[in-house]
Amino acid sequence: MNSLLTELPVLLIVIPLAGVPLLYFTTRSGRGTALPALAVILVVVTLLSFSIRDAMHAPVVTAAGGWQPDLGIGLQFDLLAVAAMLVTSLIVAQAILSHDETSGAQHFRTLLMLLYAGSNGLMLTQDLFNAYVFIEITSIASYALVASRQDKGGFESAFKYVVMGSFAGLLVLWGIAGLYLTTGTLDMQSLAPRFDAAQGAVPALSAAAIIAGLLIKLGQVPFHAWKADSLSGASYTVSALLSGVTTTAFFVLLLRVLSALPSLTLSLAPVLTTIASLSIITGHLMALRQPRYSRLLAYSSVAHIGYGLLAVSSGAVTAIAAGLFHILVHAIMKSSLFFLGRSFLHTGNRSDRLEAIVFPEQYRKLHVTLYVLLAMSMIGIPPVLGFTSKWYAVLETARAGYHTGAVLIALGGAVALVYYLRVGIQLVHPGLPELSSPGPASRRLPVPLAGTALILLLAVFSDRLLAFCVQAVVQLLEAV
Amino acid sequence: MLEAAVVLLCLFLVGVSLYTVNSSSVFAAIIAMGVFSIILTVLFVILKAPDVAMTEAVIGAGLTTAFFVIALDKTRDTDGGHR
Amino acid sequence: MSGITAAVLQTVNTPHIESGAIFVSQAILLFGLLALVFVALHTRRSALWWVGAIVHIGAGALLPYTADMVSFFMIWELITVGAAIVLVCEPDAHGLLRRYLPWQLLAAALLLSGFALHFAESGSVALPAAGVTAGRILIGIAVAIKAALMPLHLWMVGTYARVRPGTAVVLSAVATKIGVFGVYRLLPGSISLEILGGIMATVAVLYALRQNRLRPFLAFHIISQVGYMIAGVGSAAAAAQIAGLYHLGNHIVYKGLLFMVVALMVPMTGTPNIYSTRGMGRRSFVLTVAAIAGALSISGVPPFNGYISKSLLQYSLVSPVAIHLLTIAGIGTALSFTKFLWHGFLRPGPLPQAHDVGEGLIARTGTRTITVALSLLCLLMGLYPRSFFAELPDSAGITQQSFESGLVWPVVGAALFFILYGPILRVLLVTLPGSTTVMNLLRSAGTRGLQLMQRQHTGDIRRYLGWAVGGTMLLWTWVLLAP
Amino acid sequence: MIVLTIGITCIVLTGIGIYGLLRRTHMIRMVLCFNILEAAALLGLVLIAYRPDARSPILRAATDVHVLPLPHALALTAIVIGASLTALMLTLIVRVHRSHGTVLVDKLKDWRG
Repeated sequence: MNSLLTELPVLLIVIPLAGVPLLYFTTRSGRGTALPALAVILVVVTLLSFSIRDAMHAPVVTAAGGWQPDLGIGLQFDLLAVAAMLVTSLIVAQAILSHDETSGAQHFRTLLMLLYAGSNGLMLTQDLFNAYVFIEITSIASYALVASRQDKGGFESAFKYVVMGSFAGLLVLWGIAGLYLTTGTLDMQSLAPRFDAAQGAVPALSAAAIIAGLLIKLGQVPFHAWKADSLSGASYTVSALLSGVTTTAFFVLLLRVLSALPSLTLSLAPVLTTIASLSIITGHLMALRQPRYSRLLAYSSVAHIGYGLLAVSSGAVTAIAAGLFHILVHAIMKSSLFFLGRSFLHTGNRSDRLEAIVFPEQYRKLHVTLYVLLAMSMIGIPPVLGFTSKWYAVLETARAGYHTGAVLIALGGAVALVYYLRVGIQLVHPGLPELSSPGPASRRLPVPLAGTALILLLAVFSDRLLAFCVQAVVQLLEAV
Repeated sequence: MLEAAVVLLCLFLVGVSLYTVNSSSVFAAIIAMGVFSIILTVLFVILKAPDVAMTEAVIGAGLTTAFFVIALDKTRDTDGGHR
Repeated sequence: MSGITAAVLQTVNTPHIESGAIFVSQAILLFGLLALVFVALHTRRSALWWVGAIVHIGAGALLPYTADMVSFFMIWELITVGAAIVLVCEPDAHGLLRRYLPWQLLAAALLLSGFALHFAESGSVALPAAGVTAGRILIGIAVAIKAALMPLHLWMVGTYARVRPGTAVVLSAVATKIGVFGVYRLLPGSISLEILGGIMATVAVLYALRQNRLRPFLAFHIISQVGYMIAGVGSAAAAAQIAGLYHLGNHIVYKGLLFMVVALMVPMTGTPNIYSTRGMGRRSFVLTVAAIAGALSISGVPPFNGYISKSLLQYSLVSPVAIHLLTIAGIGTALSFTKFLWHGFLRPGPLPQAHDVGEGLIARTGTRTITVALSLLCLLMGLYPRSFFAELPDSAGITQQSFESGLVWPVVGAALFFILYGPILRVLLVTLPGSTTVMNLLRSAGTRGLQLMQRQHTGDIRRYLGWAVGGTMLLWTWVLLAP
Repeated sequence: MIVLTIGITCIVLTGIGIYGLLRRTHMIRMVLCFNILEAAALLGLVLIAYRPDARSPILRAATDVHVLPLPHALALTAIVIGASLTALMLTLIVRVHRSHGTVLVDKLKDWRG
């Protein structure tokens, strides 16, 4: 068991990676069973749950291939990784169940597994260049996934996404080169002292470039504009993955980078706060007038990641933990809302314009209930988990001294209500009856049942979940 | 001697890249990009990175240029071939 | 750590027990139950409606007992959730939710922000007894929205006038009262709150005088009465606070009574217009008695309950300005309820056609019994105030002298109706700005801004790349210039 | 001298690449600009490893002074990643051309606002 434990971080990446060719060859002409992919996730989650206790004790650090960090690559399995990977595994599993065989997207599960492997790597790695490689793996998988709808909008969105994503990748690459030039190391744990000792402006500029790249990936103002365009062309399942899995992974990486460079984080704090505040304002206001469901959700994501970034930029341990908690909860609820959007298509209606969306007759009430619960969670109305995470974010941000930020987060919910209400009213009383003609009746239960149930049930344990996040953040900050 | 060569190559590099950005035809730009890659390869060798040079020659100058030409061929019959 | 589960458990174990809280909670609960019985006897409602109504009233009755910010906020939101469920069951659910929910959520968000600032300063989630120090402006706006303070009242008039009459009875019991309780519990007493309450009471009465439909008329009178309460509970004087609370209890009873009378009256006369209702006096003796009892109570005529709290307020308020304002508001109230009684019940003239079927009435006897019971309650609360609220001073009660002095202003108001009503109405119609003009201006400015913002997102990826490059440059500039 | 020249070249190339990316509308040319930007980064990486009096890190005797091997590994990885990204972008361009009938990026405005 002990030797398995030290190899655990490697296994968590290698098992999904091994799943990629497996799925590629077992998928013939777009058809295939979901079981192998689910099995891979099950194995990963089992490994995770068996090792939480050890990770609580101390982070498990592995040097890949026996090369010690500084020359080799360090992988670290800590509570931050556990929390984020549990959430992303849930979303990936839901995506596998949500995938429609007839959608024409070939090798969807293969790409999905690649995305999963890449995001796991992103959350585990201790080495900046390794992080770059995983960023590109995750991104290439997600570009291909966006294009996998194989239609006009999908290609356009995918191209825009690639352009922005590649620019972000280049920024990260420049940053890494600059950091290596001045500090001689890419290992996050040994970076801080050498970073502080390095002369000149290059190290700070390089680190800022890395952070800018990650902010592009996260879609924060002024790097946000691609986000809605990319998500609105992708299929709902892919949008759920992008807003749930990749966002979480990049946020975790951002947390690691920021905590690896405490002096830079301190001097950047005002900028990060400004960016986060602008994101909250822009995201919520832009969402107010969006004509499509997916675009609305995309802009709402901009705002919610702003909540997380705002809490993180305050620098207090509990505030960072609250921000992390909110980002994880947001990943679950936002992806569930996207999965719920898949049901619009079961009515035979191809458009997701807000005045045309309608739930299928089958399980209509269940769908509406799920929507209401998820929207309550997004807005932050008790008794769902979204409320508690917002509550903590507001209070802890205020306690860290960011009063304006706390007020912004709190007011965001009131604005969010307006657009979620608009969608909800349409879903309860569909406006265009000629469009709601029953298409191919789907007997499937809505996929986000699992996510919504979690959001309801976990609300009771939100204290403990936050405590877990606090412990994760403490571990992260102590490691430096 | 070596330094003069490096300066010359760098000037070439900048000139070729300017041509890539500003040329009137995309095809010319793609060919210029191939030349760009070859100059880059030479610079890599001078910088004592033969491994990188080899990869760049194969992938950058060869494979990628081929990709570009194929892609251009498949998108030819439309507006504004030179913007 | 502000543990939510822990805080809720702690509230269950150690609630905030204090006579004011008990009184408010019991008033809401008692009247809420009566309102539910009234609706049950009045019309058929869906199961979901009942769930919402029970959550709404139950949460309202629970809120006064909360001892910390977490449970206060959660129950505050629960009241909104209950009301939202009730509104979903109404025929015009879209319009109602659009009017009601954004305001309520704005109030909740402001309350949360205020709590956050208070938490940041005090480091504790417990609610202080003397009102919060930090964040009290935000909390003030939040409770002002909930209490429908004058420029922030649109949600209430918009909602209460459009729901079915029975629903209005239930909703009128909780929301604004919770706002008043919020002022009492969360804000420190001050002269400015007294004056604010006085202004609100007066201005709202003027707007009520302008109304020609029954339910907006009642809704503006709620705002006016809430002004009295805020002047009382917002005062620094303990006696005024108690008077304000007692006014809250009285108001729940007589305003509920009036809403019930209107709910029963509109289907019978067939019109919601004050000026065209008539003849109720000859058609239903019970309703006439109930209407007169309600009108006398709200106008502060002894020996009904409104007189007790209003006279106590007159004695105990600190600011003379507030006292004068409340007197003016009292005259206006008497004037407008004289108008209500005169047109609806007392005016001679031909009877209009009888309309008996309105929204499927089940039975009349039961509903009328409740109105009689509430009328009696109004009288009893006036005659024996101290057995309802033990904190009231010994002097509270009806005496020969108070009877005479208490009649002066209501009689002036009633007399004004018969002598000067036409000119007053004409002046009001010209001078008071319509509330919708301001809202429309704000709305068009907002839309303009949003359009401008949206137009920047042209869908051109090069433009977005440009923003990203610019953002990176700014980040670099900061890094270079930062110490 | 060599280091300075190539360093300046890197920065100039980056500037040219970004200029092209923002000014030109042909999608294939945008990909070319990305390649220029990436080449600049590669040149930078190799430059970091460079020592004037050292040998290349392969085929060496153990006692030799050699340039740093790590940036070379990074550069190799970056080349491969860049090539696959280029291929992906070009595929997308061909598909976009097929569905939209244009290769100009400013005509891709189905999604906006």
